[in-house]
Amino acid sequence: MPFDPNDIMKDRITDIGPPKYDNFFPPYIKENYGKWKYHEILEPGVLVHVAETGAEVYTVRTGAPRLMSVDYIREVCEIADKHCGGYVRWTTRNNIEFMVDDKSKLQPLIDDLRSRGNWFPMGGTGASVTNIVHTQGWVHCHTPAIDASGIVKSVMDELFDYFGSHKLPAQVRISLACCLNMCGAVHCSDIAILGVHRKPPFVEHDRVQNVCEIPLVIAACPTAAIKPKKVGDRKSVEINQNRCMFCGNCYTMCPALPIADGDGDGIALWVGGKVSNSRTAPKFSKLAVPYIPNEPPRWPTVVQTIKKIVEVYASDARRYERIGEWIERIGWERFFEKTGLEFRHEHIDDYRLAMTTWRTTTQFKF
Amino acid sequence: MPFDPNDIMKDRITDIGPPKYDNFFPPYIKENYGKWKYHEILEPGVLVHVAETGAEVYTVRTGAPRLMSVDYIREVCEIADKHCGGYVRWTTRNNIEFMVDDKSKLQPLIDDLRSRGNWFPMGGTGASVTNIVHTQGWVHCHTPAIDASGIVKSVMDELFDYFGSHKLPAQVRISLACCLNMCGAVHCSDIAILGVHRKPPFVEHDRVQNVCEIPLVIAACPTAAIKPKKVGDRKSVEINQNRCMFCGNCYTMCPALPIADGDGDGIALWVGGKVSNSRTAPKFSKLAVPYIPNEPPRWPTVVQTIKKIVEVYASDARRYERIGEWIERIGWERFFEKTGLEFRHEHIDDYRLAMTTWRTTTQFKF
Amino acid sequence: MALKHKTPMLEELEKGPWPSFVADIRRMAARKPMCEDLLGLLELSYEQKEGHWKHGGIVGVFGYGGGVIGRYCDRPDLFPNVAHFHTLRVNQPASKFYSTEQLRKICDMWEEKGSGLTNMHGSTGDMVLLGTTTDQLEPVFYHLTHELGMDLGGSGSNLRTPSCCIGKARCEWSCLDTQEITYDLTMTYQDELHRPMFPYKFKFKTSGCPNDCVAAIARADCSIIGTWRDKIRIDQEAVRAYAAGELVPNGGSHGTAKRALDIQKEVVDLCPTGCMEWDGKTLKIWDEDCTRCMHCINVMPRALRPGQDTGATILFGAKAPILEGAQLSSVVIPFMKMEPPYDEFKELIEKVWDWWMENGKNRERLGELIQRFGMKAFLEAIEVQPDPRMIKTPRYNPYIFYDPADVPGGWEHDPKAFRERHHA
Amino acid sequence: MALKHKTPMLEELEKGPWPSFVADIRRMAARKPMCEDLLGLLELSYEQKEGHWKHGGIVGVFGYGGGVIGRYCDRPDLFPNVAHFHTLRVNQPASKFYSTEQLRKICDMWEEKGSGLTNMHGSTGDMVLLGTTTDQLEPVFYHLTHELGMDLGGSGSNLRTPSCCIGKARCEWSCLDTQEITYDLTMTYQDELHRPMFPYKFKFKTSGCPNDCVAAIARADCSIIGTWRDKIRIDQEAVRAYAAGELVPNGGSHGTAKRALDIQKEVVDLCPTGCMEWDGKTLKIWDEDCTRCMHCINVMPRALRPGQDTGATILFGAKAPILEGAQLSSVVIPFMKMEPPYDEFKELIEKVWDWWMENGKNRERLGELIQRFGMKAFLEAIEVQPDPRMIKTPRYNPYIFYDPADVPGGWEHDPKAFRERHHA
Ligand code: SRM
Ligand code: SRM
Ligand code: SRM
Ligand code: SRM
Ligand code: SF4
Ligand code: SF4
Ligand code: SF4
Ligand code: SF4
Ligand code: SF4
Ligand code: SF4
Ligand code: SF4
Ligand code: SF4
Repeated sequence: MPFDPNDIMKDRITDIGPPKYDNFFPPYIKENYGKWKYHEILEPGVLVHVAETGAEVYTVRTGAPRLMSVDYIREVCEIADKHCGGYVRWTTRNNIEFMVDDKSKLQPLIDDLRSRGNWFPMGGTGASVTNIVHTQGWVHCHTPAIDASGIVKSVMDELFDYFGSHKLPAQVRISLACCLNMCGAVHCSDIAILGVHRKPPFVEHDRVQNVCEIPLVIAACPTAAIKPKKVGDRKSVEINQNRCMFCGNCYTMCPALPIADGDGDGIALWVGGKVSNSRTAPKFSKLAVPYIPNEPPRWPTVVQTIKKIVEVYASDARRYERIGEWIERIGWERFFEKTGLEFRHEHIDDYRLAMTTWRTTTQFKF
Repeated sequence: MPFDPNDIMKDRITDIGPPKYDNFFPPYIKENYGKWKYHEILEPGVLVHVAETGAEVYTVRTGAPRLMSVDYIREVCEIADKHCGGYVRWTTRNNIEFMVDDKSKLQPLIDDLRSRGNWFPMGGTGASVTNIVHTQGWVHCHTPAIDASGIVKSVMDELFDYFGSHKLPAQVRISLACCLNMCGAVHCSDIAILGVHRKPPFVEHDRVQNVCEIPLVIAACPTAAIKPKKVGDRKSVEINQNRCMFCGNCYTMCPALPIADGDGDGIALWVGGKVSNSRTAPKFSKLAVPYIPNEPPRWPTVVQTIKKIVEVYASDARRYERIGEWIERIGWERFFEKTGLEFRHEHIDDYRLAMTTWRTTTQFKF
Repeated sequence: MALKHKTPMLEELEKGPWPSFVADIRRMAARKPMCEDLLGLLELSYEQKEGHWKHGGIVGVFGYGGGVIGRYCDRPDLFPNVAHFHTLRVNQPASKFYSTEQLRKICDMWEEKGSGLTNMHGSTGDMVLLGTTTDQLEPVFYHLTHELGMDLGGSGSNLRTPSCCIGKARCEWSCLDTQEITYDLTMTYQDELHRPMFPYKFKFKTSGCPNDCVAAIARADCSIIGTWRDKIRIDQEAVRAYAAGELVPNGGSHGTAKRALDIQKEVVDLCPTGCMEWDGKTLKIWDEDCTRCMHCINVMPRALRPGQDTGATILFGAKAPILEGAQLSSVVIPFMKMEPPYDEFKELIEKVWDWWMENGKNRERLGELIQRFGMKAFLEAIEVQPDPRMIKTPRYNPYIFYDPADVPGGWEHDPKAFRERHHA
Repeated sequence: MALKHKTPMLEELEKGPWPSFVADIRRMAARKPMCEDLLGLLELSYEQKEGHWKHGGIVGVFGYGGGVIGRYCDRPDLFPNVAHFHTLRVNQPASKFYSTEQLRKICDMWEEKGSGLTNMHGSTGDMVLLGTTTDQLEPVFYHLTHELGMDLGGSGSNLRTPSCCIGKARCEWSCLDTQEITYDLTMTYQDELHRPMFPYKFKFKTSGCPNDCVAAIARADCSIIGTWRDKIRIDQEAVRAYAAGELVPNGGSHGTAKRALDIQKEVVDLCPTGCMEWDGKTLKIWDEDCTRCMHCINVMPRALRPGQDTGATILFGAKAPILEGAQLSSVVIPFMKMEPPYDEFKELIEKVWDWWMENGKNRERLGELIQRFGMKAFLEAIEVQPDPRMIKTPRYNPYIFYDPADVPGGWEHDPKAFRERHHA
């Protein structure tokens, strides 16, 4: 029964949910489910997991652009068919994992991947820079202050060597979100790239009443900067620019409050967040650089600043120390000194919990 | 020229400030000012300081009730005249320090102090419980929920042995404030005793307009619980009891809003604060027991609860660990377990910075 | 192949060792005008440093309130093929294993009915089908449900697509059946997922252990994280083998060469609770002080393993910054056994939702409501007792909202008696 | 001696080893009816568990706006001798040394003109003369200024009596002339101290080193805390003597018996920055990493001493909870040399006051104003550059108030050009 555009209710199926996960488990995964005993990384991008049954699974992890065409996926399928019995998976950070159940199948798989130009770089395991979790940017969203995929590509090109090696003191997780909505959940990353606006929205008074629900717009502003205002005989709003911190939330609620501005928008960099509970508790990322302009197509300043941070960290931190743990040990005064980043007024918090971030001790380094 | 009540401006002297401090320095203090080299505690309550010049000063510290009569001070003077060349000082925690410049003068001084019943107990040095910083209570203030001096006396009687010994892992600084104004600055003490109200003020509508400035009263409320209200033809206020957290600030501004209530008022205990920058940064005291009723004249529950905390700490903490440092090491879950104190909803913060006090990690002890 | 639009800036992104999304899109552009116009539009954004997409408007499939993000270009005059460019979020199989058969079917369908571009995967976990026109939404949905056995994921004020780490499928540390939990919740709450009924979005994420490989604690209104209540399992032989340099520390994370592990320095001294002792022969763990941070296990995977009395720590409230600032999830249930059909967990969640739906303002995430009403109100509503494991520290402000039920006479004073005792 | 009022409860407080304020007051009560009534009133409070004092009203000495706390009893019918019971705050000599001559004069005066009861001292630092009648205020003040060379301290919305630790007078660690600073500020700002002109109270406290024996960081709007910029002075011989058990660790704080100090465990491992090394012979301190916490110096006072390039860290904003919750002071000037006449410091303080007076609401402490306006506004007003030493961590929320001066075109958009680029 093919789809009938004139009767969409015909044979309609709803609420079936996703396919059950184990439909797509390779047989050796199904058999050893819950029986894994230990793992080891054999080389960057290559893992072996050994089960209590003695079974082994070899995983090759490759970096992927995330924004990918069906052609790319078909190439993935081709590889998986050839080496992996027709199964493949994606990781939580958008890498691809090709698995084989026998050591003999590993090298052919690796050779095949390496033969395909730069489409399937191996890495992302252990103390590396793995794939950058990111968002839509100028490819799809309506609120971005920056592009996503282009910046990710530029940064990964520069840090490529750290993707396919274990040279860092610990994992470095980089994320990107193109606006303060933070779909990339950049708020807990070792390094976070965040798109920021720097001009309050302007108000298109002739449109507001038609395209927006004014009470929702007013409620959307975290700092209560928006008030209703009559302009002529139209209902509109007024923005107290002094209270605006450019979050764009009002624009999300109301297209008649455009906030994007090519010259004002750009990037803020954040450092020192983490998610795992290993050693230290999960942490938020903290502001490192308040603003870098958008520099398409290769965003050189952002790229070089991140590289600098990673390199200073690599040379200064102790093994196992995530960036945030390293900074907590050496102190923020030393972080700014060692990286050469400027400490500015923007670094000092002035939002709701600001007080908890001030230094209420005489302990600091000169 | 004696004082002339009919002409108070005659020969009036103002703004002379306090006597210059060194008017009252004993000669050996003046001579060795800034030249001290090291110190040592010879026994609880007895210190020697040695100067680069070789000079020595022996200090005997005695506990004092702080609320003291001129008779008491005269007895202090008598001792100081007899042994200390007519000088004496008070510490920042209301102990008294008798100093002599020669070892031979020390024992006679100590013997004299010991001969005077329980007026001049020696101690308060090193890893002891020193004097309790406190406030006015029912002796003088208008907002207290508790007495001050009587509770201090009851607690010090019970912990007396810790005053005159060095048996604790570190200093234990106890403070008391009789209301949330916290004149005793109890917010950073190892153990803090705090007077709390638990009923919202009642409003004497017939008095408010006469004795209070209504806008100031409204502004005084931290939770914006107070609104203006007309009662008959009088201006008054209305209190949203659900928003009241019993701080008494409105009563300070307006006597027509009495808050004291013999049955509702009582004591909250706090633990783990510190002021020094030694090892760890200064810390706030955290809630240990939300409420203990007033039990004059000897406040047995408060006294025993504090004793319990001190004893568990004494037996469990490592040397140098202040109470707060100990708790941070073992975890709050263990603190409540070991002390047997009940963990209740009041312990979970719900004021402005509440979010920063929640446990945002899977790290905890079962 | 020459494209309709000049894209000199984007071409710069075809260089370099990392796989290029531009090169990939360009190869599609040869046969898909949508991709061609997308590149042109993107080049314009690169020139102007501004995005060119408008708000979504309400598009979707019939009977569902989510799963589709509407998108219109603001320069249809220049790029008519992306005038409409809606996204479908397709609920991924838990932990993202696929058969190539399934993937190829999806590709074929999407090349035919959409742009042929995807995100593998979206940040929430969905397979994202990026860009199609309004008239294709129903056909895609029909195809998904009829041919592929797939369904849409969440968007809008509903349950969002749950996701999880790989868990027991390939990880030795998983204390939970992460996939099973994810699948069960997804199936049980299909209605919540497809028909917005909440004040705002709600996310579940499940990690098998405190390493939290799906970042649940940072990104889920309800974070389910595996843990154990008994002792870490120790193989003392293997510990000694690490010390002797016979095993690769940290499973090779810091280099795959063997080297003698300095157990004191790299394990014992980094244990956050200081609950380990190593005398050169035997590793002692005082498990009652262990906070199950995973560090020692991570460093010596062949010697140490999580305990066997496993379950989950349940935390609530994580979210991104809008409105009140970002939050991490907070511990609410220190430990819960997680076994199908997860009744205890579901009862809890339903109480959470009831409270949130009753009290939450429009666009107020659960975490923000807990902030606004206080943890006490939340715990009371979900009938959970306060526990010190819920807090980092007890309150340090004295602004306590005492319960009037605990106070003799409640909130009432006797003003007359008061004024008899105290003359004004 | 039998008193007018029965005080069975208070008598319980005459028992026990700690000096009894009740026994002390009772001996005065024999000759002072004020003390007798005070005991009676206090007994009534003990019975009713409520205080019996009313608000102060405006009492004071002519020309001063502070220094006196008015107090009236709410049962003058029962206790007429404490119907008025005002307190005078007398500015103590810095660090509270006295000659007995001076003390005796004060006692005689106060026995004659007041209750004969005192607090030695008040929490702010004043000598507190507790309880007299309104008609005695001027005579007491006259006597203080004419006979005793003393003056009133602060109360109300003015500068409060500055106070300090014993500092160089008897402490080897003091990096500041704490008394001199306190005295100089007190004298320079007599007008601010006596005539309320601020939005609320303002306190200075000065400690000679980070041990902070006057609790400045917790209790002063401006906390002046001694520190040093160069290296800790080490006497290696003495370090070894501690290790060998020849010297008493921590100056005897943990027992006065000699014992071998485990320098690794008790000093090096407790150093918060891990900047020390001990090889059993020599103690190495990497001073550039030292945060001058004092721990190692406290533990080995005969081996380690603060450096010699001394000065103060200046912090602002500490206060008790009313209104916004308690605050500790925050670092604003990491290091300032402190030498008479303290011009640099006074210039700073006057800028701080100007800003606070201009912007502070009634009863808004400096710390709260900094919270409300933001640290940036404060630093700009006092012309101090941001420094990472001011913060524990940089902001973690993205709600940045960018300065329009840094943005091309400031806050202005060109709406028309925008709509040419982006069709609505
Ligand atoms: C495949 C993946 C799970 C999945 O379901 O897809 C995964 C798999 C493993 N993780 Fe993970 N982690 C994965 C995302 C994460 C994340 C989530 C994230 O980054 O968004 C985290 C939290 C990161 C953070 O804290 O910000 C994460 C924190 C860890 C940790 C803790 C690291 C630490 O010290 O903080 C470990 C333990 C370790 O590596 O020593 C770990 C360890 C592991 C192990 C060794 C578990 C095992 O025994 O199999 C796996 C191989 C690790 C490796 O690649 O070196 N995994 N791991 C994810 C791979 C992402 C990728 O493609 O790069
Ligand atoms: C006399 C006094 C200063 C004054 O101007 O009056 C003083 C005097 C000394 N203090 Fe203090 N401190 C005095 C109040 C304080 C306070 C303030 C307070 O408690 O309100 C603190 C901050 C307490 C806190 O953190 O909550 C304080 C924290 C210290 C410390 C840090 C202790 C720690 O490890 O946290 C030391 C160092 C030590 O004892 O090892 C110290 C050390 C010292 C030394 C050894 C300094 C010296 O070399 O002379 C003095 C003798 C200590 C002793 O008694 O064992 N002093 N000391 C104060 C005596 C109060 C009393 O009568 O009990
Ligand atoms: C597609 C995706 C980004 C991506 O490229 O991966 C995405 C895209 C959008 N997100 Fe998101 N969010 C996506 C995952 C997230 C995540 C991460 C997660 O779920 O783990 C977060 C942070 C975690 C959280 O939920 O707090 C996230 C936090 C937001 C927020 C801020 C919510 C908040 O409470 O702070 C908004 C704003 C809103 O809801 O209005 C938002 C809103 C949006 C909207 C719908 C834009 C809007 O304002 O209406 C974006 C549509 C983009 C587009 O045109 O396709 N998105 N969003 C992710 C969903 C794909 C998927 O289903 O797998
Ligand atoms: C006498 C004294 C307590 C004592 O027994 O030692 C005291 C007594 C009073 N304080 Fe205090 N404060 C005293 C030191 C403090 C301190 C400690 C300090 O200065 O180091 C603090 C905490 C530090 C601070 O300033 O924040 C303190 C914080 C308060 C507050 C809360 C201020 C705030 O911003 O949170 C109030 C409420 C107010 O100002 O309305 C207050 C108000 C009061 C009043 C005037 C009551 C009132 O609401 O009008 C009390 C008069 C009591 C009386 O009848 O004598 N008192 N007050 C202390 C002054 C003696 C002296 O001059 O030496
Ligand atoms: S981060 Fe902002 S701009 Fe980027 S996809 Fe999410 S909502 Fe859109
Ligand atoms: S951008 Fe954010 S802060 Fe500015 S007006 Fe809009 S909602 Fe308010
Ligand atoms: S703490 Fe409260 S009750 Fe006690 S003296 Fe201070 S203001 Fe008065
Ligand atoms: S007691 Fe405090 S919280 Fe309650 S009404 Fe008065 S000022 Fe407000
Ligand atoms: S969260 Fe734990 S169980 Fe899940 S994949 Fe990561 S390490 Fe394994
Ligand atoms: S899991 Fe963490 S806390 Fe527990 S023993 Fe290992 S390192 Fe220590
Ligand atoms: S603060 Fe420092 S200088 Fe002052 S008395 Fe205490 S230890 Fe000595
Ligand atoms: S003063 Fe503190 S930080 Fe500096 S070396 Fe000594 S212990 Fe370490």
